[in-house]
Amino acid sequence: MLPITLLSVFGIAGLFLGFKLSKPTMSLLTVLFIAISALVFFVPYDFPAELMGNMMVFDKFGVAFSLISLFIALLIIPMLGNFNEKEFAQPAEYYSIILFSLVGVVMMSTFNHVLALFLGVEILSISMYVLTGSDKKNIRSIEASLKYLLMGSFATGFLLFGIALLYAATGGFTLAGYTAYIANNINQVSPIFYLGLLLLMIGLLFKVSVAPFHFWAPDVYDGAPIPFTAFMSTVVKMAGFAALYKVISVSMVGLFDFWWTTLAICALFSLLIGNLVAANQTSFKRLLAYSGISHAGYLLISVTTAREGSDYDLLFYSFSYALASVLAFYVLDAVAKATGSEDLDALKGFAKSNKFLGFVLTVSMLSLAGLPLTGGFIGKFLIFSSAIEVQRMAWLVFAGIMLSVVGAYYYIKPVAAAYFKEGYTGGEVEISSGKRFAIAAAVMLTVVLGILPVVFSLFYDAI
Amino acid sequence: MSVKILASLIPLLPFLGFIINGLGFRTIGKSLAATIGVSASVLSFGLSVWLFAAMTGSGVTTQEIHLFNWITTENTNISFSFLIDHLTLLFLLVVTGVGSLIHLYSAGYMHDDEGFGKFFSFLNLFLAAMLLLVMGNNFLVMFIGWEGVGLCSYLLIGFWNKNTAYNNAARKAFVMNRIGDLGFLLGIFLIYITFHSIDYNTVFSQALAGSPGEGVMVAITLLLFVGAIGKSAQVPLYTWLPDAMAGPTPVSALIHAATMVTAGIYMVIRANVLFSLAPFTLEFIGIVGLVTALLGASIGLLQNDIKKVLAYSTVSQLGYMFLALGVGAFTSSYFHVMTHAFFKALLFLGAGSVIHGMSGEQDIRFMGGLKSKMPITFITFLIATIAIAGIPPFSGFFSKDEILAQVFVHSPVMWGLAVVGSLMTSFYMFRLLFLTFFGTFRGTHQQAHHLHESPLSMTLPLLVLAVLSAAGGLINFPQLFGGGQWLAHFLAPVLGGEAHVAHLDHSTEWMLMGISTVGALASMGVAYSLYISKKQVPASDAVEKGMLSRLVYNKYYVDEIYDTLIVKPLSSLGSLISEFIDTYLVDGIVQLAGGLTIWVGRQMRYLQAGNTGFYVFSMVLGILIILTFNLLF
Amino acid sequence: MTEIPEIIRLVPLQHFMLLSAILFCIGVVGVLTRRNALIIFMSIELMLNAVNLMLISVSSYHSDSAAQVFVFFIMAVAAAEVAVGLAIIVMVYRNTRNIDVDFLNNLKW
Amino acid sequence: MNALYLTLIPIIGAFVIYMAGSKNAKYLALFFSLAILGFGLSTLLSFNPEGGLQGVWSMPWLPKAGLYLAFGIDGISILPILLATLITPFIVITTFDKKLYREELFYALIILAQGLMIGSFTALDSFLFYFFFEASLVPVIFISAIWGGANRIKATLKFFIYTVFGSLFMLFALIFLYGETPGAHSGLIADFHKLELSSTVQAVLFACFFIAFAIKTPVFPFHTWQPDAYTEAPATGTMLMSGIMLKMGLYGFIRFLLPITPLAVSEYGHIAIILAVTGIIYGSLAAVRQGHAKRLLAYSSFAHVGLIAAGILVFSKDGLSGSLFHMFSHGINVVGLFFVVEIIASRTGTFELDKLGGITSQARWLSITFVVLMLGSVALPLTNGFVGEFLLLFGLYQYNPLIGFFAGTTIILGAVYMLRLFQKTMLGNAGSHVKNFADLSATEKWVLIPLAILVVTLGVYPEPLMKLTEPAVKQLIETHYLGR
Amino acid sequence: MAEKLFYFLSFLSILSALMVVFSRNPIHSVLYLILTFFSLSGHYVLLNAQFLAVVNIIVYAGAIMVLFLFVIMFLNMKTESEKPLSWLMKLSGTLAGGLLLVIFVGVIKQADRFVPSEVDFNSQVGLVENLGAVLYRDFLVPFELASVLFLAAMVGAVMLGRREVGERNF
Repeated sequence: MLPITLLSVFGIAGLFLGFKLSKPTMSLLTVLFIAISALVFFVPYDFPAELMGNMMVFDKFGVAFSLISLFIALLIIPMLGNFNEKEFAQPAEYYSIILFSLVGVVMMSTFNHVLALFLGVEILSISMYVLTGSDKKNIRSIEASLKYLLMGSFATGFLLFGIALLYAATGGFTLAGYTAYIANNINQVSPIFYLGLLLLMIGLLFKVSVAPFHFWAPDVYDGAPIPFTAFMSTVVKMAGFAALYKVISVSMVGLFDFWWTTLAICALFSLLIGNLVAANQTSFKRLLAYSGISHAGYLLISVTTAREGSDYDLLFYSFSYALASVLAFYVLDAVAKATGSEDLDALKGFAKSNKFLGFVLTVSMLSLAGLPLTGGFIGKFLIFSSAIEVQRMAWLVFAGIMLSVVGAYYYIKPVAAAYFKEGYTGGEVEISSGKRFAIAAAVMLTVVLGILPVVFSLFYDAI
Repeated sequence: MSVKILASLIPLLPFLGFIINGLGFRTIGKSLAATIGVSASVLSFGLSVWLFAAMTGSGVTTQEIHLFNWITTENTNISFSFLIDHLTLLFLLVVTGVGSLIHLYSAGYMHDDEGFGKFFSFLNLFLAAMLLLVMGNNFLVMFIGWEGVGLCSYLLIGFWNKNTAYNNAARKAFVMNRIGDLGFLLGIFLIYITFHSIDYNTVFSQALAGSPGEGVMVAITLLLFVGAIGKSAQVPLYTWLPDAMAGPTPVSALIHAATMVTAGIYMVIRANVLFSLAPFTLEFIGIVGLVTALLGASIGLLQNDIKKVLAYSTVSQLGYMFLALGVGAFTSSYFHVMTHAFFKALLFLGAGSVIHGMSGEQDIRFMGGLKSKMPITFITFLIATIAIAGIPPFSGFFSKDEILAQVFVHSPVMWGLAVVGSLMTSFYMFRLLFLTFFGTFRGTHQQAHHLHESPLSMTLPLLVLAVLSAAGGLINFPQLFGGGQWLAHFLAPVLGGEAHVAHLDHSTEWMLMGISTVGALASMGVAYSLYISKKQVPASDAVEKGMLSRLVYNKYYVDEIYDTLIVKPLSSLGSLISEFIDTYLVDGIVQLAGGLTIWVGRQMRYLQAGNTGFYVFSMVLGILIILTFNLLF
Repeated sequence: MTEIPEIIRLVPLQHFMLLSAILFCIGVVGVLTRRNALIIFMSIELMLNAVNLMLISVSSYHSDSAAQVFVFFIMAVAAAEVAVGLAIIVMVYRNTRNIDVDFLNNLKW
Repeated sequence: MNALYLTLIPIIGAFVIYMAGSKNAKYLALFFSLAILGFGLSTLLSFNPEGGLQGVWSMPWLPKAGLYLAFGIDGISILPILLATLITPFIVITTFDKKLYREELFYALIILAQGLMIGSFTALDSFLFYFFFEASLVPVIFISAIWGGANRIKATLKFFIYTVFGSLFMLFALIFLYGETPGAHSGLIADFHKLELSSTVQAVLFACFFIAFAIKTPVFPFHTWQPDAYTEAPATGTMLMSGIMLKMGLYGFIRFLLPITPLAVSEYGHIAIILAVTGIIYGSLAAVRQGHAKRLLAYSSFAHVGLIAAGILVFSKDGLSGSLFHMFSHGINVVGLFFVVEIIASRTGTFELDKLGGITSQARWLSITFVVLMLGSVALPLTNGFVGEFLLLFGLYQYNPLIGFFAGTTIILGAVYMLRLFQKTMLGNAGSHVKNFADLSATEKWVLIPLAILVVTLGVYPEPLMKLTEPAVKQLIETHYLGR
Repeated sequence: MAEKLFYFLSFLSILSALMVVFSRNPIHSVLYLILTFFSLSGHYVLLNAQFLAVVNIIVYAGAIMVLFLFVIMFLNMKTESEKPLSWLMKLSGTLAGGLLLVIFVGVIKQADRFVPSEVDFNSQVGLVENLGAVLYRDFLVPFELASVLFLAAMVGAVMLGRREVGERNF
């Protein structure tokens, strides 16, 4: 609870400080704010339960998810540097909105009462609508914002209708209530409950851009300014999965037989669409967007598995995916700045004049492709090795593994362009020290997660 | 020094010669290279003689020398060991003896060649490999030598490697040999599987003790014989041998007449126990041998290249040897191997001497009247011709006659055919002799001017070989003439399988001898009348020939048939694979799979048309499907 | 404690739920068949109101106040969403002079 | 510990080389490769063939999941490890005469590739194996795609995608097996070996493993990446791929396929063997008419490894011993031959056989070494090639004489295409591109002469190497072979 | 009586909701939507949720819809501004919505009829007093956090809605 409070306060404070402070200072300050809020998780202080009203539970899962989300957000903050240079940019607002949206993230990761979920989703979504459209002179950004808004609120409608139906069936809003209802009526679950569950699930699937509810994602990711795309495809997605996992895999696990096929098929479709369409992209940014859909598919496999330890798998995978994505977006940001293009062709020969970023790109792509030496591989391993325990999901595991080959194909394309081809038009890209720090941290972590994944379980055990 | 070391030195010395000359090529002077090469072979000849003397003196018939384990796995153990017995000793003597002479000859013959040192090194390597072949105590060591001599044959045929035709000939020889080698290798596998060993002693004693069944024996021996077919140039794998004449003449003499090509015979004699247990194979060998003998001889009738004639003659003579093997006359076969080694080496060296004198000319149509210019060559060549024609009292008569006698016992029909072959032999050899040495010189003026007798290093071996060719028959002098058949007795311990050879009564034997001798003389007469009396010279290639003679002149078109039936189809298959099947079919499927995946992705991509209405509609559609699916089913 | 209101006794809860479902679906149809961003947005508001109706009716039948507070939050959120949404629509209009969603398809494939 | 050092030192070395800059890169690379070779030799000296698994080092990797960072050496892996340590110094030296773009990266990648490849041989945990199996692709890909020929990117990508595609099958199989292990699960290969799986499951796993390793090796019809990749890669990349990398596939057959799915091997092994043998003939025939020297060698390598794969799948002592030995000798021969071809191409500027010829009279040392390597490749007795091929063919012949015969045609066809290669490049009249051909330089001699000596030495006296593998092969067969 | 009122209000709300969707003129849509809200407020009153009925009027009909109206008038939207959709899309859209409704109806009809028991029924839950107590006790945290939402929305709306240099007002 304390981190949420702090984030809100810092957000407000940021708005005011924005009048006085320069852009780099704001950036640094925001990093500091987020870091403090994250550290506060470790302060052994609990709000009185009666004040909490059972809205949120700061359990291991929620705290871990919140922490890594905050950490990823921390890594993304320096990326705003380029965007902040636009003449209409309002850095203080961006930072504050990000801080506010992080409140939503923490709420989604730790909710117990679906109202907290709903509020969290909305805080996050509304912030994202705004941030997506923040490149105000760019028609693509605006279009993305509108599409996101319309489809997002449409999905929210389904989410709410689901919640309402669940309420009609169970008379409550808490996850514990749902679990209890299932336990008490295991043989005569009301059809209304089923319907509500499905609609709630659909609402959340939309938020995490799982096929067939993924249509918004490529366009929105494509249109949004790069740092916010990075934010959306990592932090927002992670929060969505945390919520989905809590709702479906934890509280509804008694109805596993009911929902697993749906999720499995959605996962399959995400993998298919994400991978196959990404393979046809010429724009690096859009490629990353589709790759996000395919990773949603992998994460959904973990959600569907719903076994003991799946939470850890989910966490690990999201973290490694987010790290790699952030790196990819950093590279994209640099290339876009240098060449003015977000296409794959803009990357041609990029690594020759930008050795560091070339290396970063390689690490990131390898991790996203799930090749060894990187966290992406361990993440995939964890997910698949859990999923294989559920015998009937073997086909999904097989499909997931096999579709990685398509992933390998399109992830290697940027690397191949950067290293093996000629024709880079931009010069050497200046990387500010903040960015350098963030990138270095993410690279290190990606590699460390790949080679010594023990580190992550140490972190997890420490919470 | 122990026998082990000395025996090992026999192949090792030439091998060292090979290393020294091979690595020092172009840095070692010619005389030194010759010294090294010749002395290596002479030394190993000396050692062989010593070994021969030591073993016959002490009465030891066999001696095994274990050197080291070569290939060992959990259930296979193949050692690198030597077996010295009487058969080996005889081959050692022939190989090193003839080999030394030819080394000596080469020192003169190759003197002006820039690859002099290389030549000696290869020659030494050949000697080493050939010695390994005959010294091994198991089939695989024989196989080492077997392939080793094949390699040397390749290297030496293509010795003048700027000439593409020579290179092709070399390649052809190696590849054809390899076809046989595969059979040999498979035979070795089958032997191993049957007897769990490939040591001669173990295999033979087991085969004698309890035969594993005739079928298996036939299979083993047929496979081994395939190896022999390749190495010893029998039908159908004989075509490489005439082409092999591309190599320098000493090579033809040593490898393609005296030693390497007889390796097949050595192998059959060595494995006589196995072959005797497979009568079918023996019959088959006999037929193959007979066919080869006739085919080779008939082609030889009309060839004009001095070396080609000799080459076909070799093919034909090898056929006789196999014929002998086929009727179970292993001693006779070996006897012929030995005499053939003498007189055929002599013929080749003589031919080499002629070619040397003629500055490289090999076509007998452009020779003639050389007997006065090259007397030593002429006389030795004459001796060899008489020997090969089977006219008494030279060695060829005895060895060939023994074979014919044994064949007669086996089957008079085969004998009849064999005699026909022998008549042809006599004819083409005398044709060769007459065209080359008699009459008037038909070459260019320049050649005539240059014509000379060869140097001593070349004529000395000729003389030695002439003596051997003349007197070689003594070694197995038939009982008929009061001889003791020393060779037969000497080889008896080795030939476990020859027990059944029948003996003819003397009158039949006399008759057979008479027929073949008279026939040979008659053929000589025909040749004399044609080429001396009528002074005919074979027509030039441009002249139209009768169908039969054209067929024979073009070697029955066997090369062309092989080319169209085997080489061309395989090589077009190769082109087809590498240019079409691999890129378009096999890889096509791969590319198609990849392409299809991408294509599907591209189609899916069109769903993402940027149309919010459609997006929302798809979402609702998705919801509908999920709801229907979950709530109805 | 107190008397059950007439409507709760007479009208089955299902009818309220049906009404709510009907309104919700009308909202969905509106989203699906209209291309004016504002009207789509209004349809979405309609859907939210359907949810509100559902929650309130169930809440009243169960005499549980939590859902009504929930509705309160939904209204608040809806208001916030509308504020942002209208800002975005205005921004779109400023840049394109059009708020037809089909008109906007720069982002595709 | 040795196993760990062997894996780790090159990886560290690669970083050192990269950091040290391009000036001393080649010498540092040579230093490291020699150091590893020394280390490999000392490992060899201390290796006890009867001692089973040795030099073990392990620590938990993913403790909860039962994965270990476990390294060790046994009789199966000792030869591939030795090969990797032995070949790399030569590969490094081959480039000494050249001026390369970004040398520090180049040499770092070579040494890194070596480390990762050794890692795949020393890994005792299946996922660690997979890890190295995939990771070793990365440096090789980079070497090929940065320093390669004109079509390098396309060929390299194809290679990459194809291999990854294959190894994903393996990943599936490994994950499945992992799920089958009792209790808290374990990824150790040894634990996989203990599993008793039903025949259907084995069949599926067999298919997965076979595809994975067949692509890596490659076995017909999964080979089509190979000619392109070998041709387009720089010589160094080709050597790494053909010399060491493809051994990972063969090693995988022995390590995974045979012991884990013995039932399926006895049931479906013949299909795989027939494919492999088809590949021998197919590859040989394709090589026979090949006009591009490197492509010819690529097909030849494909044919040879087909034989090795077939020999492995026979699952007999002869086949396995032979395959392990032949893996070793194939590595030596193929590296040597590719280097020879590279030398010729770098001096004449072409790989086209029709434009070459007549080199032998100008380059004696090249001729000698080329002949020796060629003889090793055509498996002439007393060269290293023969020992392996003999055992492999023997194993195949015992399996089925007809298959043995078809596999045996490699003896004939091998001679056909290798002699053609030799003749077209070295013999005859000087080709259009052959002018003033310089004989081997000192550094080139340092590569080719030792390799040639190895070819002969191993052929004459293979026993020490055979002894290394014998107990392990015996143990493998006795524990897992089920007859057919 | 209450029953009839319910059905009347239901009819009214459905009709006006349909009109929202089918009106060509956006202003009509807005007005019909307001009508829908009013009828829904009527339902709320019937259900004893007077507080929410009032809030609904104030927030929705009063604030939100007026905002809509303003925007429409600012943008000066004409009826024709919307390109008519193809009948196919319209049909399929309607069909999809109809199918969705069928599923909902099917599910809801299957549900057991709920009859509140006389014993623990509380008609006072919808009153402001009661709600206030719940809101500030159980829902305190979300209540406070809703302010974050508002703040974010406000900042965002201002940020996006602000006219940049060189941009037109509307």
